[in-house]
Amino acid sequence: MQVQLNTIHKQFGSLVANDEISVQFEPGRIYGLLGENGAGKSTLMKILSGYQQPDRGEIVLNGAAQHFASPRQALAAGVGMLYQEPLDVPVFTVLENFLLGRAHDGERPQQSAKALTQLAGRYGFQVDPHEHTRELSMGERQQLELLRLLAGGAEVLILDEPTTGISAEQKDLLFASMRTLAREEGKTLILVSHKLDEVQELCDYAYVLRKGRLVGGVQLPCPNQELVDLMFDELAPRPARRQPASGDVLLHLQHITVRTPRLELEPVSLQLQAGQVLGLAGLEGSGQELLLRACAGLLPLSGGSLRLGGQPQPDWDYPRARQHGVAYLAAGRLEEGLIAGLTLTEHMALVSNAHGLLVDWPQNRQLAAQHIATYQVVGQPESYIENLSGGNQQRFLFAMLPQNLKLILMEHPTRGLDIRSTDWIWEQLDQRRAQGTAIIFLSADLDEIAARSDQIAVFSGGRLLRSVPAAETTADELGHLIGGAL
Amino acid sequence: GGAGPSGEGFTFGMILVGPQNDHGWSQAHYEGGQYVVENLPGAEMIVFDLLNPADKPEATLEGVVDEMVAQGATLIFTTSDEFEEDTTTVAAKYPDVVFVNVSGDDALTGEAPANLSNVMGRMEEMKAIAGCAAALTTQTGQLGYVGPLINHETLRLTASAYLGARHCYETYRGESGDDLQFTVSWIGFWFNIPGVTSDPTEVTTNFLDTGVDVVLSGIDTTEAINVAGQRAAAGATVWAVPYDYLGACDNAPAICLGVPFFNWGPDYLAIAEAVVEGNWSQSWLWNGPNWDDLSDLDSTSVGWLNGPGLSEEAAANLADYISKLASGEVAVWTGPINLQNGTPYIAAGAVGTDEEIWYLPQLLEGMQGPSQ
Amino acid sequence: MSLSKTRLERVWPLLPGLAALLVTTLLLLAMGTSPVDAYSAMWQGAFGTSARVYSVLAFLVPLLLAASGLLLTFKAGLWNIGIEGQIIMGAVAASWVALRVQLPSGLQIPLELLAAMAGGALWAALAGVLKTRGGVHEIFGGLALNNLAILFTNYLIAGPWQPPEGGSFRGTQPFGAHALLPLFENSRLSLLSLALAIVAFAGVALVLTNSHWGLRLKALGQNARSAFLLGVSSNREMLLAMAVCGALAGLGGGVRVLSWFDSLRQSISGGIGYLALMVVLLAGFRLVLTPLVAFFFSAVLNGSITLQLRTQLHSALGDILTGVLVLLVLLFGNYERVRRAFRRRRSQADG
Amino acid sequence: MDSTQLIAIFGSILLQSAPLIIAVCGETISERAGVINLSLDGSLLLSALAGFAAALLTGSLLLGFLAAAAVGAVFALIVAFGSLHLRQNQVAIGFVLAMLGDSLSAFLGQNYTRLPGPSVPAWHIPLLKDIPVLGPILFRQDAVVYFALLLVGATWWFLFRTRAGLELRSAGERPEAAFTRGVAVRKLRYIYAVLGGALVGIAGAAYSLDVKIGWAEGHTRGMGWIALAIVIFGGWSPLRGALGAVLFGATKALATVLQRSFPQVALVAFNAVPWLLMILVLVLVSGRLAAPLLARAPAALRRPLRGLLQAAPPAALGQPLDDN
Ligand SMILES: Nc1ncnc2c1ncn2[C@@H]1O[C@H](COP(=O)(O)OP(=O)(O)OP(=O)(O)O)[C@@H](O)[C@H]1O
Ligand SMILES: Nc1ncnc2c1ncn2[C@@H]1O[C@H](COP(=O)(O)OP(=O)(O)OP(=O)(O)O)[C@@H](O)[C@H]1O
Ligand SMILES: [Mg+2]
Ligand SMILES: [Mg+2]
Repeated sequence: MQVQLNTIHKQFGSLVANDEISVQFEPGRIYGLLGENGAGKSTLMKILSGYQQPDRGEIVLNGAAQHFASPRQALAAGVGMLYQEPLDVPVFTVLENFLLGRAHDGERPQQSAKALTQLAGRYGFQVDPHEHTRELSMGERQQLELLRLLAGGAEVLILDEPTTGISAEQKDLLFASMRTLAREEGKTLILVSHKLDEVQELCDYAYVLRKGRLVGGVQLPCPNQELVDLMFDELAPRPARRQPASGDVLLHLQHITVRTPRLELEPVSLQLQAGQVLGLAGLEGSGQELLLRACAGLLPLSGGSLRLGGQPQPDWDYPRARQHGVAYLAAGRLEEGLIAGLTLTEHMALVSNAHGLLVDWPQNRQLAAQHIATYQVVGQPESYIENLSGGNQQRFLFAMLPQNLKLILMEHPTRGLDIRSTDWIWEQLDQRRAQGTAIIFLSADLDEIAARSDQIAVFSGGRLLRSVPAAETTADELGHLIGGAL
Repeated sequence: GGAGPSGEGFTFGMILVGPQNDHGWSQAHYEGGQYVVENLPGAEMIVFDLLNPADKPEATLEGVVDEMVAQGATLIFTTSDEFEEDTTTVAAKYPDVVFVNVSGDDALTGEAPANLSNVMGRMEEMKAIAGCAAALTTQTGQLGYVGPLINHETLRLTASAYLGARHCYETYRGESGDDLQFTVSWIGFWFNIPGVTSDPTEVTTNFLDTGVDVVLSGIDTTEAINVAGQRAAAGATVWAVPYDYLGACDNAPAICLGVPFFNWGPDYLAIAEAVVEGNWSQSWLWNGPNWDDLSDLDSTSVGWLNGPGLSEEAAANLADYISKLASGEVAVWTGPINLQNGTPYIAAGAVGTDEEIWYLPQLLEGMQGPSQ
Repeated sequence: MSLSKTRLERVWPLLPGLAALLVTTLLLLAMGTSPVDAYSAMWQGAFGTSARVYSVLAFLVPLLLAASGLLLTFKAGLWNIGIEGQIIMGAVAASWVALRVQLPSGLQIPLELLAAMAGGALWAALAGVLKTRGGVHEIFGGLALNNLAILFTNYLIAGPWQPPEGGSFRGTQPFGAHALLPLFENSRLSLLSLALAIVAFAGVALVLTNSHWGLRLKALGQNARSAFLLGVSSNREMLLAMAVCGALAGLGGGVRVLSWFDSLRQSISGGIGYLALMVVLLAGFRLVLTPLVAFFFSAVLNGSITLQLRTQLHSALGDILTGVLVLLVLLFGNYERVRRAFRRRRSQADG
Repeated sequence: MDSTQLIAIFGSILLQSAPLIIAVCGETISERAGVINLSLDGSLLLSALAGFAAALLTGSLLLGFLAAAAVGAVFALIVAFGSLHLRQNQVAIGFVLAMLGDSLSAFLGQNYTRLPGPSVPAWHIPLLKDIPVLGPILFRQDAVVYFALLLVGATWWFLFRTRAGLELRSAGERPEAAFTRGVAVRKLRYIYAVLGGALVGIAGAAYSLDVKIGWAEGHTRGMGWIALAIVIFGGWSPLRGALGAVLFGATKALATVLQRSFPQVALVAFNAVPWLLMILVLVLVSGRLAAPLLARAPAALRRPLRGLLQAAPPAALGQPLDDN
């Protein structure tokens, strides 16, 4: 199906997210959509898929102008979108998720289940209709969504950053099916991604957005630098990574186990030196989160022992961890870390000095202003934190970290951030590392793990599969490991 | 009293603890007040109901009286023992206004200022009649009594009902009084307060589920007769005796054996007339029924009205019992009477004194249910 | 969007008040009562004489104390419905001292007030612990504790604390004069308690605007998880907020038994706690508005006594007026949201 | 106590639980769709009054129930409108409505206090009523009880076995997902909140026309809050919720029996039972206690125990819709 977007315009308040964008997508081809954070990629795709309505402009499918009031209408017209975080209902079974919103004409659930398994088989996916969706891996949930869209008659498929958090096998499977869909079934595919390599590998053509405008289209493959030049005004060269400092043993885990209702972490033993970076790789829900949270004192150890700086820590909990110079940064910034409804100054006051009775507002305001300057945050001391962009929120989170930390624990430190912000954050971390701060982080981005860690621990099914020096492995190899292959 | 004085320009206040239409205690007072209005042409009544901290935390007796006096009231009825102390206080504040507190005893003990009287109806014998009617009717020999809270008044009224029941069970049915089961369940207050008291609907239901076929109500409201009426409509053979409001039988006439009631009108009218005529003087009234006609609303202070549910035979026996009570041939509180714990209370052949009856410390031997 | 407010926008906050007035006026007309008479009776009842004004102020004291406490718990994101029980337990604790301790007034009264605060704080902490340790939402824990507090009072006044002449269920015997708060001009108003309420409110205002603790509560209320990760000990702060709120409510309960009444009565609070919740909701959690709204509520309720006496209308009318007002303000008080809601309605196909 | 008495007691427990069961089903439906209707206590009171007054005035029980349902529906509609259109806090609106329903019922009900009025007639089902034990308990009741029992089954079936139920639950679990699949989330939330409210209204009339016939100020006060707690205890399932309602009724009946058997125990102790029970049960089903308990339970017991103890509320319960 041929898709034409004509002078699409969308504004949020005074912010122009899409500025008169006109693009065209041809059937049988795979398109990349690129741009830095906030460039307007998702907005454009949400408009195409009926999730949002444009202020101006039109959508033309196979020559016919369309108006979508809802995603349902878009799908009926043949446009389906796969969101980064699969938009399914976790407590439902696979079949229920498949049924929800599916036109049925009196089809019985058993028949639907059969249709689902058949369709899955066509693309090499395996699904159990009666499993609970929350038990599935991110990749499997994505497959399910894809099947649902196909069953709904999608001719145009949009995938918004689909490869975060899935294993190499699943990624290969996904790309293979995308190629089948385009080449053999003549569908139109659009891939939104920050990963240039993936776009190069898969796509035929790339559109690049910057600050709400379409700044160009490029036939692929092409040199990466060409894309980067289009995406950013200018990009500082990636700083060289400093050598790992070999310090004393900071953190020593001996046979620690963690038990949650959903998953048990089998005994893990690890050592981490001051200044060292440990990357945790694994599919979502493989146990690496449990390890990280246990280190932060957010989950109780159900066995084993934890030593920090040689000291055994029998009653390890989060307040204690903070006292010992351990910081924890969760993935969801506004859910776990920042507080919507509080200004930057209030955040400063909250973390700066909890001892005195009364708050010294002028002083905290000044402190906030200082941090804003140092960390290049776009915002004012009086800004409410939720009004900052994601990248700036992340910067401010870093700004609030105390000095002289022993250990920083992070979940997805750069998830959703563009290359520029990502580089900036790792630069900050590098400086901390040079001062002897050790880092443990987990990420769904295996390139990031391979590139930034000194040591990598790979998890699968609640087990520490392997711990390897980063120099001895590659992202590709990790991708296969996290799928469970030894 | 058409021949009585004129009430032109006379205003009196009526302060009620519950709603004026509760089909119980408060409504009986309210209607007593209306009786005054009807019989004292031109008299005006100002009513304030639901004066209790739960319903009106912002209201106080004093504030209400202030306003009533400001509106010209020269006589004020405070119709609950809850108001006893506050009435004494405001009576001192307004010496020119006459206060009548219902069921208090300050006028008797001398704590009251000169402008304060007490009134109460002598309900004990009426309760005995109620008990008698129940005993004459029961087929299972099991009576259930839905009691309010435990105090001297409720203990003696409940015990009176039991004594009447036992007497009639033996005298007219020829059964042994020991075979009569009389169970008391206290709900915790004069009426149902959801979440705080036991629910009288559930208490009654439970009675009827466990073999009781006549329920007597000791509370201000009509749940017992409602439930019994519902059961009867569904085919069960059960009866009820409500309490303290004349019209209570209306809720389920077919199974109502009768109702012991307060009739405040005549007493209130007498007081109002005395105030209007300027010859009122302090008194402590504990008025009994008009034994000649227990349901003559112009004369009796307390009374008994047969209900449609009472069989002819039972009615005849009950009439006999009433006439014997009236003549003094039979006294409700005739010994031997033992307390629930077995302690002898009134010796064989003796008749309980007013004081013994008034200050009954616990239920009686033969009655089941808590005394404390 | 223009910066200058439209005329509609400027008068908007007054509209719910007018609408509530309209609703009650219609009710009055339906009952066949002249609204003018009714409202003037209410005004007279609240402000007609100095005695009335004292009564309004006396009733205001526990209401303002409770509302001040609620500002703290609401800030921490807690629905402290248990405030009613906290008032009651404050009254119980004060009564305990009043009945069992014999000291000169200068010591007795402070001891009673402290006990009242402790009683309320304890009961609130119980709801807090049920939440933090037991996972019971404070609405349900609080509600259950309210009823338990009422039952406990009933047990005391019908049982161990019954007056010597026997339990009438009305209350305990009156406390000695030395145990009661000194009253102002024969009213039920204790100036000391009024001063305490004002100080309490000012303290709460200071805490909320300028203290670290207030900031922590705000953080907790906005996002407990983030606050915890930023080092706010959520359980401890929650408990503390509950306890302080309970202490203020308990103090209100103490004032009830030591000045409004002179003994512990059943239903000693009679819904003042729920009323305080309404006050804070109507004030929209705003500091400045809270005492004003509390005063307004107290005036309306006191006025409705006279309303009932003059017109023989049910005094629930006052509750209805306040209830409708709070509801309308909650629903329509925010001009922006209303405007957006109705605009969205027009533009959106999806129901 | 002999067996016929026991059977009679069980029958009464079922009757007395019927309004709670109906209200719990209504609220479960509403909350499953994502709307907390906290107004239950006031809504039950006002609908109890409306049901009684309408039946008394018209002489028609059916009209009584309809009037009550309308009152409950209007309350729910206000909650829904306030939260879905005006994006205000559901809990706050519900709380104010709970208070308002109480005072409105007191005001409007003045002239109906304790009047004798119509009540739902008993209706024994032929044949079934003669089944030993079960017959008298289940089938010698009246239309309200049968309605409650059928409602439990129907609600469960609707929620978990139909596509409409699937859409309902999706609106309460993940409205964004539902929206992308064409579920009209806002409309569904309106519909089911109002439907749930109407059922609550019917529960109110079930009190005033059957279980506690008549009207008096504060007639059903407290039952709304109990119903809300039972919805939690029921883990947002009508079956478990109904079980909770019956257990609650049974405990109260037990307290009534025990009060008579143990006269020396203070009366308040028995009246405290429902509230203590409420706390206990909520502690038991809360994650804080249930999770560690489950973790320690033997593996074989874990699944059934989890079914009984654990209850996650619908994930989007009480949250406003995020419509761009
Ligand atoms: N619902 C909304 N309300 C207000 N602003 C919005 C909304 N959605 C997006 N924006 C803003 O519009 C701009 C474009 O956002 P969009 O999500 O399209 O960017 P993007 O290119 O997908 O970025 P990313 O790479 O971070 O996903 C951003 O500045 C964003 O903050
Ligand atoms: N917002 C939250 N999110 C997740 N977990 C929390 C949160 N708040 C508290 N907890 C958990 O509850 C436990 C106790 O929290 P917190 O430290 O606030 O309580 P505390 O009063 O300090 O407790 P204690 O006195 O027992 O140390 C912690 O172990 C923490 O994991
Ligand atoms: Mg995006
Ligand atoms: Mg009131």
